[in-house]
Amino acid sequence: MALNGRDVISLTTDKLSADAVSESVTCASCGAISLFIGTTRDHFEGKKVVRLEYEAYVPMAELELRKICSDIRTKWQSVRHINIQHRLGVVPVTEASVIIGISSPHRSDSLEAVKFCIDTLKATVPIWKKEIYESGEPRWKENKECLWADGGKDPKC
Amino acid sequence: MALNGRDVISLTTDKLSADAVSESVTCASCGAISLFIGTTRDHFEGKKVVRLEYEAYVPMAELELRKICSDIRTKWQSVRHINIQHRLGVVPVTEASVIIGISSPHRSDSLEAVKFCIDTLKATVPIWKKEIYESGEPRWKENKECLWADGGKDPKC
Amino acid sequence: MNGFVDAQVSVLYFAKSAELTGLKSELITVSSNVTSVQLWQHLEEKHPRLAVLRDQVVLAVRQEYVPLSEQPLTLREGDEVAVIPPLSGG
Amino acid sequence: MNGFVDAQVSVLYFAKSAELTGLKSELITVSSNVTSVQLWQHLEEKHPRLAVLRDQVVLAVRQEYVPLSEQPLTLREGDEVAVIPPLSGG
Repeated sequence: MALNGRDVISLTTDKLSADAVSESVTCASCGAISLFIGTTRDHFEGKKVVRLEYEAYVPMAELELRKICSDIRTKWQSVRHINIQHRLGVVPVTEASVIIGISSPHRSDSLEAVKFCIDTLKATVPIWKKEIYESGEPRWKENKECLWADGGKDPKC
Repeated sequence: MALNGRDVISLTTDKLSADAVSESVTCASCGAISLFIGTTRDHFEGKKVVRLEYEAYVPMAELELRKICSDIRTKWQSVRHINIQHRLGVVPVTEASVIIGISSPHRSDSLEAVKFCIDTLKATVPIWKKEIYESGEPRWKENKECLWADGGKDPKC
Repeated sequence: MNGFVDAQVSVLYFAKSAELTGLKSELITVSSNVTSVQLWQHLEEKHPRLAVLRDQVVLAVRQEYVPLSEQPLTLREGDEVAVIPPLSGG
Repeated sequence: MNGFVDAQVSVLYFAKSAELTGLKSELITVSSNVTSVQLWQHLEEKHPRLAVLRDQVVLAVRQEYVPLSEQPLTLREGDEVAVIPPLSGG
């Protein structure tokens, strides 16, 4: 881990705040903070989504998030602070389900690291989302990044 | 411009807020918001920076920022909302000088568009930063992205 | 006797697997030498509705992912095994 | 007479150029057919300290960038010309 680098990971039922994440990764020697905010959408295949519910295998999710932090620090050694917040429980539409904040002296590192972080999170962190629609059966979603989801399987295999 | 896409541009002496930018680009049909926050550093070549001062050729800066928005919408047609805030006047160290927020249905578009936006802003928008040090002469900075700065010139030309 | 002892382990169910079994967790006793495929078959026998997940599930043993395979799991008494349907975090 | 009229234009100075001239803006009168290099030379004659910027400056005419070149600027009465030192926004 970089000198004084801080990894903050949080799985919470509270509303997420971009300012709180941004402040927690701010550092006096960094010029760049990159943030990614995943928000919940209001429609899926023409059905109106009324809310989302997230659940996690909490201790393992934290473990996998720590692995992502460690991988980021191997790939982008100038990264300073990392904060990954994922919301659990009921999330109203348009509210943030995930916020990732990463600081670095130069912007390309934090921008690339944020992209890697959200891509990897979707593939490896045991968290699940259920969409509840105005009408029709609720549905557990599947990330295409997840290797054992239908969408993640190589059709040629 | 995409259906209902909103370009918000602001040059302001007020403190910038990541939450305000994030909220202004939130949309019910977008899953992704990418933010870039440029912060002011506390050191330059071993000298302690006490504050920064930004000035802009305001109407032309707004014009150039609008051109960037228009270029983003040509390159990433799924981009929904764009908000670019740049602070002017005195900016204390570690506070944000620029915040860019872009929303899109899929995250790769907003992530790439944010990177393009900050890269292009540094190269083309008439804004200048002066660093004031604890000791020694203040210094006007030069972005290496600016084609007519010393750092922007091809050394072989 | 194959030289392997039985181990009581807790099985955690998440997302769709929790809905299909109606359980968040349960204790089961299996051979410590069971493979992940055999363990899955055992869970399917107890909870036939899990069959719909067969081609898109992995297990986590002691919080590490384990695909369904013929590798022995070398379970220890008290281990935690989780049923991991396709992820949808983010 | 070259067929071109004189035009009074306002020149805006920013950042280091404002410090070097001690001015934020001034009105000057030049031939409407002046090139950007000639205009810059005119400004340097008025404000010799601007010379340090010569190799790293562009102009903006009617809020569009114009590099120093032999192209005529076709200035019109009341046009806004700006001296643009290297940018450092962001």
